[in-house]
Amino acid sequence: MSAHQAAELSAFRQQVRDFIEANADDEIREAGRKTTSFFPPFDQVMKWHRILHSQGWSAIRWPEEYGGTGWDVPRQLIFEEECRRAGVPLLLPQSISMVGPAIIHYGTDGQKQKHLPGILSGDDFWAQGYSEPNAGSDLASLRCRAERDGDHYVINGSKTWTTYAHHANRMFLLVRTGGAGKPQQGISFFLIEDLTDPGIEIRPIIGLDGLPEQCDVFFTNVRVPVDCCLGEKNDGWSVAKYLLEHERGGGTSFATTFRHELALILRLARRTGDGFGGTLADDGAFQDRYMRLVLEVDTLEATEEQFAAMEKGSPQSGPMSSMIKIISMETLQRINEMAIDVAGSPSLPLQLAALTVGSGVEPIGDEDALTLMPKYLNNRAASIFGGSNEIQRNIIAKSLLR
Amino acid sequence: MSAHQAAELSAFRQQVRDFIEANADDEIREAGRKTTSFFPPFDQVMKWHRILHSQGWSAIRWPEEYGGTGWDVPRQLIFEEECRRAGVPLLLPQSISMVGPAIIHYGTDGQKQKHLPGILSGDDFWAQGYSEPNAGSDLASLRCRAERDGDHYVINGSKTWTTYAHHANRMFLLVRTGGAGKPQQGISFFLIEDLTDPGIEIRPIIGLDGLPEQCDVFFTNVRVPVDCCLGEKNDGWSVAKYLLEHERGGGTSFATTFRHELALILRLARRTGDGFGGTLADDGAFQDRYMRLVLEVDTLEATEEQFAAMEKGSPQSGPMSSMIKIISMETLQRINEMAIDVAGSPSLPLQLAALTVGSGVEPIGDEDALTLMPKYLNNRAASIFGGSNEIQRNIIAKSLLR
Amino acid sequence: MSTLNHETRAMLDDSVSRFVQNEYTFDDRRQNLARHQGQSERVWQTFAEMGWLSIPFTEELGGLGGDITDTVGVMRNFGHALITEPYPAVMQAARLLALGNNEYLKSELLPGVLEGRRQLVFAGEEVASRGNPLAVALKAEPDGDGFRLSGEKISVRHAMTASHVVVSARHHGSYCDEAGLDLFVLPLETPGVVVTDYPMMDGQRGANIRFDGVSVSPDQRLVDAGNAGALILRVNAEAILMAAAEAVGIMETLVKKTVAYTRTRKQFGVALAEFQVLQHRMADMYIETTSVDNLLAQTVTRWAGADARQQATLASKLKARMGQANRYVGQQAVQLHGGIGMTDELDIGHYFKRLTAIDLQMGNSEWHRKQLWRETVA
Amino acid sequence: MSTLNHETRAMLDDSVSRFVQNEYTFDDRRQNLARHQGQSERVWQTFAEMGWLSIPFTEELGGLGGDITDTVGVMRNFGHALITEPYPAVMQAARLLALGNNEYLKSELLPGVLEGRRQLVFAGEEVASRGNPLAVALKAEPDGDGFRLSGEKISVRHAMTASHVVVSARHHGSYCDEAGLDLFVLPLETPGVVVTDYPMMDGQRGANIRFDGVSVSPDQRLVDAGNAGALILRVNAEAILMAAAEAVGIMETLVKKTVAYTRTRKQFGVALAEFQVLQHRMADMYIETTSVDNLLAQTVTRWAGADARQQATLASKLKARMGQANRYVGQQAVQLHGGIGMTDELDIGHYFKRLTAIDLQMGNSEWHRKQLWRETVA
Repeated sequence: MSAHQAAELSAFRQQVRDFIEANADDEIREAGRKTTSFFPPFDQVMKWHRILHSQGWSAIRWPEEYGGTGWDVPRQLIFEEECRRAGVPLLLPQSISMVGPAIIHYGTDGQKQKHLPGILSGDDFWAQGYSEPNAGSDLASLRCRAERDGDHYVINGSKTWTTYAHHANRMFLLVRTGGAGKPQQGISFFLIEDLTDPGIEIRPIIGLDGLPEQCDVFFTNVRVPVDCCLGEKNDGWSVAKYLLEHERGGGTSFATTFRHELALILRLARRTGDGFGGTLADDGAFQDRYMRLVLEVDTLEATEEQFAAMEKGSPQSGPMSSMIKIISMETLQRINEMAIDVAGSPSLPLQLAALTVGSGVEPIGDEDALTLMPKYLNNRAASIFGGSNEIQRNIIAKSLLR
Repeated sequence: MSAHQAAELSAFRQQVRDFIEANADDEIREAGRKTTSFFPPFDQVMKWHRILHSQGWSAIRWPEEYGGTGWDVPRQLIFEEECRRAGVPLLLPQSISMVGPAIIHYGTDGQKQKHLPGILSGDDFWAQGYSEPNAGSDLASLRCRAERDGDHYVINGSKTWTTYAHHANRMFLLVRTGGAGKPQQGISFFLIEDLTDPGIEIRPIIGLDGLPEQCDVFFTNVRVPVDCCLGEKNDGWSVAKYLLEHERGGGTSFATTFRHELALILRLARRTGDGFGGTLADDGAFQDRYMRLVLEVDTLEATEEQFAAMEKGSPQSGPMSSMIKIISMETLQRINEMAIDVAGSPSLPLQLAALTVGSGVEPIGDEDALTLMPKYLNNRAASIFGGSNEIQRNIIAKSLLR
Repeated sequence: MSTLNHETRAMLDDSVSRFVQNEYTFDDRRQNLARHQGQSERVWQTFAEMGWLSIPFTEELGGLGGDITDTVGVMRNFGHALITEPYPAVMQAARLLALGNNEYLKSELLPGVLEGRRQLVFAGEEVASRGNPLAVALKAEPDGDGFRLSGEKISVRHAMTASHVVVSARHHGSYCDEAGLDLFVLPLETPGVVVTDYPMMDGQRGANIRFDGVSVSPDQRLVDAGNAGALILRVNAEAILMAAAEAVGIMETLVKKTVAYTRTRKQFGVALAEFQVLQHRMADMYIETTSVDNLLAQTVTRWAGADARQQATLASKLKARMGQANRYVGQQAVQLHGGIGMTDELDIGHYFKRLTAIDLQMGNSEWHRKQLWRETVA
Repeated sequence: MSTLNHETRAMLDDSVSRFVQNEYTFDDRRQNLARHQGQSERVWQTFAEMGWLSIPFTEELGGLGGDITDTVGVMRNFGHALITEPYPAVMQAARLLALGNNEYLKSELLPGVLEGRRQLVFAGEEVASRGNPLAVALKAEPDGDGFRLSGEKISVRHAMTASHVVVSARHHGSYCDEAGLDLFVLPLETPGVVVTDYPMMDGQRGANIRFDGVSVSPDQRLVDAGNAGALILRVNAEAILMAAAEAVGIMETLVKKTVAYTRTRKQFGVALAEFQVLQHRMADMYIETTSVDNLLAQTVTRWAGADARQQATLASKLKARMGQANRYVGQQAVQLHGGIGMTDELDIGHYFKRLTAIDLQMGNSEWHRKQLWRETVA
């Protein structure tokens, strides 16, 4: 890197830092601190989304022509590092990182015009409808169906594990539109504009942490126009696959996020007693476990770098994408597990009120420890959702044995 | 336990200790120290076998009527503890712990009279012929065959992983004597009296440690009398299963043996530099890893105790027997792995001469470290032989799902 | 040492087993937690009537004459049903009282406990103690004839339903010394006792209790001045033993439920139980569960002959080993259930959370391994 | 920093790749070890002729102008074929010479090394050093104009075939200090140098070298008195980088061979590769291998901009992480091959043993994690 480039990046970093400093209010920062899963508190993260949009920064990985920043990879990383440093919430991925890029890639002009502005601005929030009660990691066995009826499809069936559907006004989903052939054929990718349709019922699911984050969504004779289909009819599988790879490769750098979790553990360990009059951080067993996790995050970072530079769709990119899913989610789970071990029994109180942004309720015990138990519990899902880690290992084995 | 019983056991312990002290010569003790797998150096362990026999102690788990000691379980354990303490080699299991009990249980009077005296005295040593080149953990697919020819069977085929066959004069093996039915039917359990038959070829296999311990054994038209069959013809599977459970339940307490390996690690760590001017044993990471293994050995001991008290053939005893195989062998492997980590690069020299009993060759480096690398390498087999740990987990799963 | 005969013990275990199977459904439990702070009056009365509250107390004190190992069967069964009643908490505090030498307090308080009319709890843990019951910073400073207690205890389960709290305090000596510890019993409404009550992540109620210069008299002390260390160690070991039995019960249930679920749930057209990877995972869940169960059985047989230090070591081994098992079995039970295992609706997540809580209280695996190194090796 | 262009590097890697595929079978290797102490004269000459011995030296010294990262492709390929020639050992010693400031010794010794006529080795490790290159107890005591060396080095690979040894010694300062270290070059036949040669468990030759009051002169010193610490650190980091590349090559081969074996070998009537448990095991072997490969790639890109301390940290990360991978991949390759993987006859066991040796030299995972804690966190 030339001195000139370095100076430019450094100026860019300062610009980002200044912007966050000036625009992220206490409520937004509090939401960042009180994020206990992949999904920050809804109202505050959307508020931050709209603020970033006002600066033109809501879609850091989109091309400029679609309203993205057009930043190169170093700038994207700097932006995320500064966001992590300041503790602001990361934008919800469903709209900006998932359906948005899919619409850019597969959408008709009409679909782009209709949907992209609301995604960019944060006026719309999209829910993702993939899983069904009897099709977890096995998307090919989807049963939610759409029947053609004139200029419309009529949808019947249900979706589950639909994050924040109770906050969403739009939804993308996979539905069965064809019958014959392989099970993953005959699936289409639909864009639903209005979730207030009376045929749609949304029921939040209470999670292990005691809060609703996922939802069941039921469709009863819901009529949608035929042009709601993204990509070719019966070829929704391709759209879903594109989106999955985009999400994993082009998404947030997990390593950056995880380093902040590790820093929190270290901070806590330095002021936590070891029950013998010393502190935890001085114990060789703690240090060894901690360094193991640091090394896993280093490995993840290196893997994310390699993957970013890799041609997608190459023979290596498939298994590497599954590998990222496995190592990132297992590393996260191990970090979360170490965190509760460091926090110890003070992490046992269930503090829903203190976790609510703006509640003003003081946490019981160390504030740094407040989110650790909900994270440990919620992130057990990290090896289940998005294609379980068992499925990912099947995929890798298949590619090795091919 | 009453004071009287305790005093008796204590006297017994002293008697054992005195006997070992008086009778185990330097060569035998050296063989104990230079044991690098489940099988001590042959000549010395058989010498010790004969010495124990002279005292009537070669078969501590056999009934008295067959020449065993008739000891109760506490006495068996005391005897083994004292043997471990004195560092004498444990007797080879093939004769005393495997074929011997099988003959006692299934043998005809003629078979008992013919075989048991030589097993007890150590004049005979038996090799075990189960595995074949294309049937590792899958005994049901055995192909070594015996065809009836008048009063004889004619054996053709081969066996592999036959420990110490090059030292053995007798051999027990599984051969296919029937054709139809399930694959594990039609197998018989043969007792071969004479391995010098010209149709038998024994080829030692060099192992990872550079030494021969296992052998291939080839049979070409080997004639054996029909009464060499132990148990019913075509029912060798039952004999093998009986023997397996006997071996695991009634055999040596692994926990006792493993504690000595752990003690060796600790001793070594206390005098090994940590590369920063301290010693390894003072490092919390070492301590944590060490205690994990101590706890695994404690668990193994508790499990061995439960299994000993359990009725064999009950619904619990099958999976518990597989569990003992898994946890004992994986614990051993983890102990061996920790041992080379503690020894570090000084464990790298290949010291075949120093490992040879009676060679008088001084080891390079710490004498306690001499056997650690061969043990690490050899005991990788512990999760492969005797029904791989994968097979054992299949067995447990099958019983859970039944 | 227990004077219960084999038949009595078998009968007790059998009665608990029938109770949890027939009278305590998962819905009962949910109602219990939602409406009664996890304690149904009816259920607690049943405990008293069945004699379960009397097990580890001498006949002289109105008990059945058993010892703490006789509660193992009860706790295992409670684990099966994920009972939320404060049985182990109340037993722990009552054992402190029973094994102390303050006869007046015994006669005053114990009968009510055994009859189910009264609950006591023990406040031992502190924010920096991490499972070491001797790591007591709460001070007992001389004040006239008596003492003033200052400091804070955390994770006191079921404090809000108890009448009295037993609290450990440092009379003299340095942090972590066995010598110099006292135990006091005081009504929870004593002035200066500030209880912060909260729900815990496993559904039960917990509290932090601050003592703001609370006056106590020597009559409220359970053992002679500064000599409570051995008693604290011993009853802490007993609490760990009870927790281990509960954990084994929970793990047994998780193995059973996971096996059952994978047989019915299909993916890619086949039952989950057909996948070898999941089969091995369940085999390992069985191995972990059975490991702790076997260690528990061994511990029980060795308990009677052991002194307080030895019991503490036995308990540390159990706690250290079971922590690993709890984590593995709990996590894999959720993993094999998939998304549904992540919900509040299904029982699996509740078993998982309870195991997690058991892990973190009274010292996690790492702490107990360190403790074992210090006690048995260093 | 390397001045090699992309094409030259690609050409070099390609030439090594063709060599190991076409001219170095596993049988060649076996013969090589049995008859030539692991070094065939012909093979070593090929290394020289192909320019591989010249890669990380400036053109001024007769080299190709690359740096150590340019040997990564060579080492990876050497890992594929399990080459036993002393390439990394000789490069390490020669790099010490080349980066020192003793111009006379450079001109005297380096040309022979680059031309394959001469080998040097580095004696750095000691019985208590465990991977810390600064943990030097071997003493250099002033003696007239020069010094007397006393102490012992261990695990010096290929000492018997080298003409000279580079040895690290403590001139002043305390054990583990970076300041106060010297490097001396001396012929192995110098009086008082006692070499105990032995085969190692990976088939290569190693030696312990005792220095019994060996006289050396200041002319034999590579850098100014007491200032060799940074150079030792740097070249130690380079040796770890080379070892990591070899390890990745070995692991890639083990993954490939294990996949191939499980496709052909049948048990219970089906290919081993059909068992999901073994499939996942191979997926994990791939993940571990690729993890180290990715970390290696990242390390290579960060190498040029880093100073000696930073390179040491990069190397420690690599060594710590690869130790875990080496163990897992090596052990599982043997496990999935079953009994045949335990034999001297099959190549699998030899790959496994070489990985084991790489782990234990230059500090194992645990040591490097501790080192990283001290350097980057504490």
